[in-house]
Amino acid sequence: MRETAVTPVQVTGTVLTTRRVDAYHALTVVAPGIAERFRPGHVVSVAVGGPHTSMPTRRVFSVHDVKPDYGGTVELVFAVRGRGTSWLAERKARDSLDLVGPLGRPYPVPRDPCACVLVGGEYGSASLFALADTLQQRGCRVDFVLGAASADRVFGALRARRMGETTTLTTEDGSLGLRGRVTDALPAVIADARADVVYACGPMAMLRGVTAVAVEFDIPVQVSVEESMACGYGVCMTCVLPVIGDDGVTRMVRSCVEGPVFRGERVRFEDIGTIPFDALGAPGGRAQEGGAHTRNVS
Amino acid sequence: MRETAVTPVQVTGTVLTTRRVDAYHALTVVAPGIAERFRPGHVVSVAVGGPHTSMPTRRVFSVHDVKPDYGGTVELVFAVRGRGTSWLAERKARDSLDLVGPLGRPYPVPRDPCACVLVGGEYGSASLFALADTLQQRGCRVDFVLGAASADRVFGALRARRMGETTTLTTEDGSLGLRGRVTDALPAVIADARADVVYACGPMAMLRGVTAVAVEFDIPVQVSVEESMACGYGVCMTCVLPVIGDDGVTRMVRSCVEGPVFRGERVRFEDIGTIPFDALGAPGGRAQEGGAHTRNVS
Amino acid sequence: MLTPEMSVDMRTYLAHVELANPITTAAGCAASGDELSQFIDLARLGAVVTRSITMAPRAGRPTPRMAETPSGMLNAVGLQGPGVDVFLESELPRLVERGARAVVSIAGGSVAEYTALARRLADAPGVAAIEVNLSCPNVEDLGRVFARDPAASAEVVASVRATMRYDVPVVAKLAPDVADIVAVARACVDGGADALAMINTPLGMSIDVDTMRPSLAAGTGGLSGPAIRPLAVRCLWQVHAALPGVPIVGMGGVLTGRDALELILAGACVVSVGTALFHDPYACLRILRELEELLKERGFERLADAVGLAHRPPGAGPRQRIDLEESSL
Amino acid sequence: MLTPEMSVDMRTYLAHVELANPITTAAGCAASGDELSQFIDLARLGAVVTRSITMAPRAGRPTPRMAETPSGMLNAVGLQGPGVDVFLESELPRLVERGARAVVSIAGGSVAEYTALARRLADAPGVAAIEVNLSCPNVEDLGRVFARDPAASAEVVASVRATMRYDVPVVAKLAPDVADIVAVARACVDGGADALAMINTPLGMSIDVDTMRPSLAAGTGGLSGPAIRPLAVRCLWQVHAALPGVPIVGMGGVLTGRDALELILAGACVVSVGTALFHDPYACLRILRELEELLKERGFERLADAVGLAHRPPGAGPRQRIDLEESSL
Ligand SMILES: Cc1cc2nc3c(=O)[nH]c(=O)nc-3n(C[C@H](O)[C@H](O)[C@H](O)COP(=O)(O)OP(=O)(O)OC[C@H]3O[C@@H](n4cnc5c(N)ncnc54)[C@H](O)[C@@H]3O)c2cc1C
Ligand SMILES: Cc1cc2nc3c(=O)[nH]c(=O)nc-3n(C[C@H](O)[C@H](O)[C@H](O)COP(=O)(O)OP(=O)(O)OC[C@H]3O[C@@H](n4cnc5c(N)ncnc54)[C@H](O)[C@@H]3O)c2cc1C
Ligand SMILES: Cc1cc2nc3c(=O)[nH]c(=O)nc-3n(C[C@H](O)[C@H](O)[C@H](O)COP(=O)(O)O)c2cc1C
Ligand SMILES: Cc1cc2nc3c(=O)[nH]c(=O)nc-3n(C[C@H](O)[C@H](O)[C@H](O)COP(=O)(O)O)c2cc1C
Ligand code: FES
Ligand code: FES
Repeated sequence: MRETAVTPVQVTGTVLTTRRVDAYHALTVVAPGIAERFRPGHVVSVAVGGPHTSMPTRRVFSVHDVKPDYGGTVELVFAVRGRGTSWLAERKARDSLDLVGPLGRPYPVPRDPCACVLVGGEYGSASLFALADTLQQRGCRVDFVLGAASADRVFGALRARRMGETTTLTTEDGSLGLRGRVTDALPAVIADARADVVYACGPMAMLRGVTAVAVEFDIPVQVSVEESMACGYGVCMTCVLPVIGDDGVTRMVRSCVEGPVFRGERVRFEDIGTIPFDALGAPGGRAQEGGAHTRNVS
Repeated sequence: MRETAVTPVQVTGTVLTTRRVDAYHALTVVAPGIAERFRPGHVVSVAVGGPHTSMPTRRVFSVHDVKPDYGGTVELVFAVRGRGTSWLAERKARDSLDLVGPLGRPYPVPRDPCACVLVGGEYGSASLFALADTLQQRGCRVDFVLGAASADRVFGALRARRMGETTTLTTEDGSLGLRGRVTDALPAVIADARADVVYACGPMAMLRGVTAVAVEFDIPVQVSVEESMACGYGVCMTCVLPVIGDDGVTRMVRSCVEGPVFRGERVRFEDIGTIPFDALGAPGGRAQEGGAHTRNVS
Repeated sequence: MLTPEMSVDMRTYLAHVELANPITTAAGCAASGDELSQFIDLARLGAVVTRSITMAPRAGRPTPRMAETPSGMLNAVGLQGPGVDVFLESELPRLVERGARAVVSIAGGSVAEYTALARRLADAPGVAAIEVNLSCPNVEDLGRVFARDPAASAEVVASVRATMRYDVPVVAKLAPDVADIVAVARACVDGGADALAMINTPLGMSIDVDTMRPSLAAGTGGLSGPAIRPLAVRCLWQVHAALPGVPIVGMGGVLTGRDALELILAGACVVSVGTALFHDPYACLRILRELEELLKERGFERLADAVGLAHRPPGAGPRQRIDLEESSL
Repeated sequence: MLTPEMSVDMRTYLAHVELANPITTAAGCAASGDELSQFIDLARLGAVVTRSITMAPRAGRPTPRMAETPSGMLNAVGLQGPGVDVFLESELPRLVERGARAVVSIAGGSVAEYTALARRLADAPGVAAIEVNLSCPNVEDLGRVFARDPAASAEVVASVRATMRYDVPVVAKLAPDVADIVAVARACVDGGADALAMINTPLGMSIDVDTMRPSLAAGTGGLSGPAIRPLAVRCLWQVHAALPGVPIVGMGGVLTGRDALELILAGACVVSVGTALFHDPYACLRILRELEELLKERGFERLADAVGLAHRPPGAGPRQRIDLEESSL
């Protein structure tokens, strides 16, 4: 597997099209500098609220698609959650949008052809199609497992059916595909496809479950995590989670620059939202024994 | 002269049309409740910035025109000054706009026909045409004196020429009409028209000058003042200026509810921006002698 | 649990005084009450908190008195008002006539002046509670603001408490620009305050980069509006944690029902609405409606059950202990 | 007066250290510097202020560490950083290599720890100045934050000053949530601070009305961004008025050149940019450009002439005297 670091750029893009896709909104934005540097798994960070915004932090979204039109466009697919995404949902064609990207560590791609299972939860599927494209160009077999709470929240089922060797859909309410979660369906898909690697993007609980399944099968798994972010390019230090390094040491690493894609078994899912006692620099931990900080309050 | 108090309403109006008029922007908004209650001199208070705005205070504008279309529309004419007016200038047809109005004390209108000179500075002229209309319907003679820094900032010259018995224009740079200020031209207009009353709307310095001229001629003058406002409907207490009451006592009165139209000679123009020592409740003043407040700091 | 048709019991108590609901105007943000009653029925509010009444009429500060700041505003109105005589003759009776519950805010420059005000109000009919605005300079202490000095605050509160009728609660209103809000709160409660109100406006300033002078004639002014809500929530949280039995009137940047709920979860049992009234004359009733809706959605039968709820010990889950005195880092 | 082609002399002095221009990153808002240098040339900044360096590596606080608030944000990053060893081995040399002037921020839990940091930094090449982050809990005083205690602040500053090389200015960074910022500023200057920096983030909080829990894992967090600019301007104004000879690094909500100019007119000779960097990675250089343009428009030949200019005595005109200790009313 290989990966390349790219330099992000800031682009004031123009919204080309907007559309609704079931429960989601999709925005296509002209942003050549970002499109040309894009690799599957990259994200962009968007300023919201316009001039004199009351929202000083940025919002981060996976890039769903890039197209060569107008020098290069990127498409975002998003759910309305809070103030920033409601503002985004009101954007119209010709509005301008401040994007920074591409950001983060993209999905590493295998050097040689192999069988890949791509697992998406909710809008997490959005980042998988560009990946599938790349994998297929390299001769890989691609199988999809897409899930969500309900049918209207499963993103990209049609495209998955077109692209994938097989496509398995799951919904928690049973309104589409199998009733249940992606992790219920995953073992069979891995077995049937004789999968060599799993890629997953979706809610943290799903990534944890997918990682457990892959570990069970003893195959590598790459997960794209979602942590709350304020900048997306590494300066705010708010998007950290505990990840075990090559040296076996757990560090609080930024998911925007060191991630969002990590090897699943390296992410300490059960410890997210804490500072594990054995993490580098944890309060009371070894590294701090010599220091004066004995409480976790400063 | 008579006046009537009306109850203001809040209306989420829809922008019908937007246009540029020289240096100004004009917005026509469907707001039946306001249009039907409107009298010349009334103002409206506008919320700016949309949902999640960073601008919590309202902006106040004179109503330029009301029309019966769509149940009633109001038109505002405004100059871009700061953040709120730049936002307003970006509104497009079909956007919605939160208006409260009609607000304030309108221009009192004479019971019997008489000769009226209407003096407008910059966008201040906007409020004069509805007044002229009413006056003419009552058989009054109307003469206009409109001025501004430069030609593109003189608002409504054409309409004044159509409506007025005479129309005199002044610009400080001489780019339109007489070079100079409205107060330079006013004495001659009053004399020629044998004016019985003067109405004026414009910058404070202009109102002061117009009042001086009217006092000189010993005729009543009604001025519409502009003080910085946060609400427009009397609750924030930020828009005060020193005005002499019928009892001869100076009070700090709110220009949004007691005004914006005042009898010119009652406004203590030279003391605006201060608390005159003889104002009711002034620090150290008589009214406070019994109290413990000896400094103007609480 | 509630069925959709049921309504939430919105009653709340300011000490022993029952209010029909928790939403009130904030002191100094509703002029005499007449202005808002053009838009809403004041009797539908939990209470109307009056502007801060002073002994003598006050002309207030010179203009400009107001500057907008990001998500906030600065004001230096300077307690413009008619003085206690006119207030008792005309403003208070009009509020009572309109069926409003009146919480009367008072302001003075010395303990004696606060006490004199309390004496004038002691027998006035229709005073549901007294709110003591402690953000006034103490003329006997070089103009140091009472609210920044626990002992001076306590002295004012004790004297007002001793003077007012026993059945009229005395609410001490605190300012956030102190190093330790809990110390001031505790001093006021020890001095006899039946309840606390917070936050008054922290001192701020803005400079007009065109005139290159302060925007306000007074130089500094009080900062209000959504910008200060995080400070209000923090003060409420700290004080409610330290003094869980003391009723708190919360305020600071409440624009919506969600904002009111945030303050309630932090510990407020009454929520005052200030700057939002300049943006929306219907704000109080809209917020009340939104709040009731949010409580209903969350399955509350009574507002009272939500007060301070965010303090409950974290259940199973990866949350850490929350310290009270903390740095911001 | 300037002709349109002339450029403004943007040089400024942090004590005796000359900076090419007044715009710097704010402590803790530019990670190691590497991240921003993808977007801008760090050598073009007045200086890079590092994150607050601690003796040992620190993992910081648990997540969620961030909550957006109206025109602001709360953070509880908790000084996550590599510790002084790694800082000296790799972060500082990389800044120097990039041609950046490095102002090193330090944080400790005791006077001894600050002093130990100063000792480690005393001989490090490329330290243009030391910024002492006083918003840390003092483990020897029940976790009371140094910046809220003038004496404790002065002690830290004195010890750092005594330890650092004489030619490296020591800047004391103050927090606004105190009753009297001038008292803390004065204590620091008396303790030997060559300059002051303000404001660090006031303590705030937000509660998620859906989970009905604090939004941050740490409960409280520091409030930053445009929301706090009026507090920053007021602090700068008060301190510059009281100590006009002391250079001040101003910060708090600077997003544009106009905001930077506002702080400069209030008394700052250096302006740090924090939260704006999360919104716009080019913020520092954009603000610098806008500031220069505004100064030019106003006819300034030198930035230095604008510093504190809003304090000049009002000329003829109806302005009132501006008091320094004032209530917000
Ligand atoms: C790597 C990554 C990829 C993502 N891709 C997508 C996508 O393709 N489609 C999509 O709909 N959403 C995606 N998200 C989630 C998206 O960023 C949030 O839904 C969005 O930021 C919420 O903003 P808001 O203004 O609606 O909510 P608010 O709650 O108002 O946001 C407040 C602040 O919190 C941050 N925040 C809140 N929730 C999240 C979250 N879940 N993740 C990150 N930051 C958050 C925001 O950035 C903002 O700074 C992704 C998140 C990450 C980290
Ligand atoms: C009675 C009255 C009638 C007016 N009629 C018109 C009109 O017809 N056309 C027009 O262009 N302008 C009019 N104005 C002025 C207009 O209100 C201001 O230009 C506008 O509020 C500036 O807003 P801003 O967001 O651009 O500026 P900002 O400086 O961002 O405004 C900040 C705050 O200050 C207040 N403010 C700033 N300047 C003024 C001002 N001059 N008057 C009142 N409040 C101010 C705003 O209401 C806002 O609360 C009128 C003002 C008054 C008082
Ligand atoms: C214009 C204005 C006037 C105020 N006058 C008073 C007052 O007279 N007495 C008082 O205790 N508080 C006064 N306050 C403070 C408010 O009551 C309230 O504590 C503060 O504004 C925070 O709430 P908000 O953000 O909802 O406005 C005033 C606030 C404003 C904005
Ligand atoms: C995420 C974040 C981390 C910060 N870390 C530090 C720090 O390590 N040391 C410090 O002195 N200040 C720190 N600060 C405070 C800033 O340096 C600055 O004083 C404050 O944010 C106000 O400026 P702003 O509004 O431009 O952000 C931090 C602020 C933020 C938002
Ligand atoms: S989002 Fe800012 S460092 Fe990751
Ligand atoms: S503008 Fe608020 S009282 Fe006049």
